[in-house]
Amino acid sequence: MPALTTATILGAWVAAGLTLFIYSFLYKDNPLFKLGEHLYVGISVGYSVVLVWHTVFLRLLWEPLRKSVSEAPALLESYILIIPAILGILMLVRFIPRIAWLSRIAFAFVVGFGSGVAIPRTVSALILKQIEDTVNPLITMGANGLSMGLDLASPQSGVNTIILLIGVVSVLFYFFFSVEHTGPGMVTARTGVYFVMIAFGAAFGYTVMSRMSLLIGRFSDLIKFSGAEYGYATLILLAVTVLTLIGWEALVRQNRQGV
Amino acid sequence: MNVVAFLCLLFFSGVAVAATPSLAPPEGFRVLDTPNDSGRSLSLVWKASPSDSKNRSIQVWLAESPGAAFKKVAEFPSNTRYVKGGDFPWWAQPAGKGAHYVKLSSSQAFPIEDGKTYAVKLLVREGEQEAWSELAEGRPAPNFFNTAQVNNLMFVLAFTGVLLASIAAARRNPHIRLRRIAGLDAVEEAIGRSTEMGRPILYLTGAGDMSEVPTIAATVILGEVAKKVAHYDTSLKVPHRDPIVMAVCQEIVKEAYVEAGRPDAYREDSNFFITSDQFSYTAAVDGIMLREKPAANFFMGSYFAESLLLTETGASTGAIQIAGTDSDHQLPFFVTTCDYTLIGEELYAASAYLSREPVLVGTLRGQDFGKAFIMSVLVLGTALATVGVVVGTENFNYVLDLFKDFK
Amino acid sequence: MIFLKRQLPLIITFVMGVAFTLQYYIPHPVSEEAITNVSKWMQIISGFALFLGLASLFHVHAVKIKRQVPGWGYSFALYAAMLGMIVVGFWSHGETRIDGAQTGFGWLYDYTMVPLQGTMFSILAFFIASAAYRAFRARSREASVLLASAVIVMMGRVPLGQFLIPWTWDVTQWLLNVLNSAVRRAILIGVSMGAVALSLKIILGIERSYLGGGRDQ
Amino acid sequence: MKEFARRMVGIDRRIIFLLIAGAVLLPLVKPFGLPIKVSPEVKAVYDYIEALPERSVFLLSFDFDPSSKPELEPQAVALLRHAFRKNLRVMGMTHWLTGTGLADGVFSKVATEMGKERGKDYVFLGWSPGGGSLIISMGQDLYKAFPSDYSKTPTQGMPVLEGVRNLRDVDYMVSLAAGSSGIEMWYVFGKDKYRFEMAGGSTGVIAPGLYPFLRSGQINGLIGGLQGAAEYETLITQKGTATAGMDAQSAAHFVIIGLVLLCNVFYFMLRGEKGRPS
Repeated sequence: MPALTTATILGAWVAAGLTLFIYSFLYKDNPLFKLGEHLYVGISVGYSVVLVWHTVFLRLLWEPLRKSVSEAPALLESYILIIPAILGILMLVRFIPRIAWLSRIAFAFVVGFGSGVAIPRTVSALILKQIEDTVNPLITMGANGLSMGLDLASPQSGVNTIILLIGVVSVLFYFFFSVEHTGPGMVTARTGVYFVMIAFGAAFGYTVMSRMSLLIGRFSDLIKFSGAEYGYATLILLAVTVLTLIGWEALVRQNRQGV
Repeated sequence: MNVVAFLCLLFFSGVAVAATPSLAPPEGFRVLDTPNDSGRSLSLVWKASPSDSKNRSIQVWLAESPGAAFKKVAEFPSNTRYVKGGDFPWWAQPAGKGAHYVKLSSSQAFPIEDGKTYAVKLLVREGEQEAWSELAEGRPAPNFFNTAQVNNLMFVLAFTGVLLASIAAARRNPHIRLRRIAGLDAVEEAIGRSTEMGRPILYLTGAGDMSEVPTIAATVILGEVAKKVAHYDTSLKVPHRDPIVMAVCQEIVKEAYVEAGRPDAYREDSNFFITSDQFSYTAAVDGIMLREKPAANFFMGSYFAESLLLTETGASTGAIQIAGTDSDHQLPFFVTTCDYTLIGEELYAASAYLSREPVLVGTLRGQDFGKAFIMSVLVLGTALATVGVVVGTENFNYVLDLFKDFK
Repeated sequence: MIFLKRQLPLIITFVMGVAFTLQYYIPHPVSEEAITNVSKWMQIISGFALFLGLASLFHVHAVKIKRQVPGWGYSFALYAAMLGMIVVGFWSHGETRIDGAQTGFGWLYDYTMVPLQGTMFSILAFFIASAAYRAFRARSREASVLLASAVIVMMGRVPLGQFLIPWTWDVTQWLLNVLNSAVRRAILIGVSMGAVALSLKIILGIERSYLGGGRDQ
Repeated sequence: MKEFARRMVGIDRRIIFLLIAGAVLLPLVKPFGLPIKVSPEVKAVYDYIEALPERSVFLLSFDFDPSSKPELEPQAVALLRHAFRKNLRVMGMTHWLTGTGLADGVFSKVATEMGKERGKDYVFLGWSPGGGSLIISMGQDLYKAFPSDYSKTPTQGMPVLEGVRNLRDVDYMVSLAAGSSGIEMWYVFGKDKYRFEMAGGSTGVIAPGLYPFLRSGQINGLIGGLQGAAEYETLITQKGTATAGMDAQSAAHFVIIGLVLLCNVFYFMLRGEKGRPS
């Protein structure tokens, strides 16, 4: 294994420290956590600003514009990117109260386009395609005549097709507000609710899995940084964090008594 | 001399062909402009033959005109490239089901241009034998409408009509019957209990700003809750994380007290701002729950990871908890930790139910028509498809194709 | 003026919306050309829009520092972090790696942003555990069904569960592929109809909140 | 008995925090290595890549940021290793601004490990704004959407992109998504019109919501969470961080299940009591 550079070791200390700052929230809301939280917001904003500048203004706007204009300065088409640039600037005038209304024009463009492209695509991908896959014959014609697949393990079998159909229809009915849930409606809506609860259970299990994975990821890093090659960063910083919290707690208590 | 040799050759080759089973050229070969496309493409269609097999191959030869040199552009086994059910809707079929269909697109090797007439021949080969099809011509052109997607367009237009009609109807009469929503019935009970116990009510409007639908719904429901609170003379606490939402909520609560005839009981500080930071806000609200032990907690609007921290603390203080959100990733946690939960669209429905605003009520109604339509398509469609299999007919596809997604 | 402020934006929305709804059904090259250009423009405009969000955050914390409200020190830390990141970012030409070597910008990203963002969400693992103990009660039949299904999925999705109780794997697969799919599909259809309705209302000028300032009707 | 239950329910939650920390830490330090079972939805992705001819175009979209790194980075690494092993031409990009550095890092790391060359065997296009508009733009003309790649090299004429004009020329695409601007968006604005085959890899949180798309064939495979990543690592027979984490995952799940059961035992013991809400 190659020796670690100073930058890497320093990085490990910073990363381990910030991780522990955030975890100190588990004890209670405290200044170390607040510091970590605000640093996080500041750093992400800074990162975004740099990337937006380089990608949007340089890569998408300035360079293509410069290239097209230098290649064909007489062609009107070379200047076409000025249109989105103007609309983009209009969007930002929202901050100047006197002409803030101009930004409405830019928003109208973006929102109009967004709504327009979304409608047919949503109908195609999220409505028709879903209907298409739900409407299936319950019975298949096989070599030995008509039969209904009873295999639960095969998602496309007849029995699963009918379960799917019952599920989709009853859940749709639960979110149907024009009819009171009484009589047969009650039965359908109750079925829908149980379907919903099973799906939420699955989502719940999966979310637990997800959160635990994140914890595992952070802990692996902390374990890595606690090694000798990183100068026991995690262990030392853990001690520092705990001591700081104790100190802060003492300070708060003193202040409270003083008042 | 040459003539004799030629005749001999003809004769012998004729004998040779007659001796082995002859290779039939593809039947019904046609070339058309590819339908529903942006041009620069041709479609080839011919009939399927019982002797199609993987050992017999088909080559496509293309030329810029019947007289020009032909160039091979594709080759594949003769038992491939069929039109399968579901490829095309019945109203936009270039060829019947089971026929061969090949789409030739412009490529660098052989560019195809719009408006020019191209000649195409097919060559069938099996072992040493070969047979040419008849020559067919076709002219590619771009199309102005994708007829395969006409059902999509019809759906959009019909839904627009239904939506506009429902909104218009709701403007005339905003008190259309809507079903009872169980979670809303619990609101009264929760407020009553708070009054009995002499403890405050905590109401959160979620993480969103005023441009988000769930936040708007949350403020509408707050108005209703505030009216009842004013009536019972209980205290209401609404901690905020967005200053604009706070300003809106102050107005709403004030109005609600006036409407309930208790303007004197209104307190300006029932809405207050904490901080916009997710976890600091959560910690502060948890603090309020532990200190003041509200008898009822309401969580309406959109929520992120903070939901669990809030509802867990609320559950531990023994408060009645009522939630309403469309943040589906948080819904499982609300359902397990709260007493009542308005799930997804129920939140919007609740706000329409309470506010009776024509646009909200009309939209809800319009979507209900859409849902009713889809539910019947699903049930009847499955029945038709099943009957189709039992009876062995494909005639029902004329109906079923209308609800499929084609390209 | 009123026309420019009120009607013009609505007209633009309407024209753009109808044009690009219909564009989907028109395969002609002219229509393809239009969407090629306009989608590229939208890319650029949405880049500008990102600055809107960033700028408002900038403003909120500037006010806090100026008024020295309690906790303004944290806002100051936020500012310092942001400015530091921007300066280093421009110094490194916005690149995290040049010829495989990490730049200062890349270092800050890897060792501050990645751990901070990752840790913020991993805290939830702890809160899930605590809520599992204190709040996930089978308080109704619905909640009981939910918890049962959750426990099966939690078992079926990890090797230990598959090892100890093998059937949880098959049940989990069925649950996800059939029952869960049905519910998600119904919700998807419902939500999509809501989205289409919203888009239609925006195009037709019934819903105007995106223009700022309520739904003025 | 009830007294005991009441006291147990009221214990300091920091004790539970310690319990969960222990459940995760111990297996990480001392793994027990249980076998990993492969689900059909993960196998489908593997099989599709396995069947692609050499130099096919594979697009991998990193639609996540550091907050879901532990789940999706192992998926990305495994997919890239597989794709590079099969000598595919790999294009990378991201819709999530704050994930750009992470994606670039994963790309460089795996490419170096497999001896691949930037510009010839792979290209990282970086981030670009627009979401759905960006996908439409790429579907119409890739070079207008990305005039240059992340390291500012012009994309036009790059050997890796030879013959690629737009998304129609992509043979396979996988979106690794942590939210709604991922798999669903790629289908609605991309595959719906430009007809490339695609699959998804996702965090556990959004995985259940993607099953309707899997059923209908809108995506041909789905890699869900850390378990999915571990399954993929098993398929390419190259263990990585996902497999290493699965023991801790198992332990943590069992602790949670135990806590839920305890919670309900105490709840039913206390239910009859007066004054406590049900």
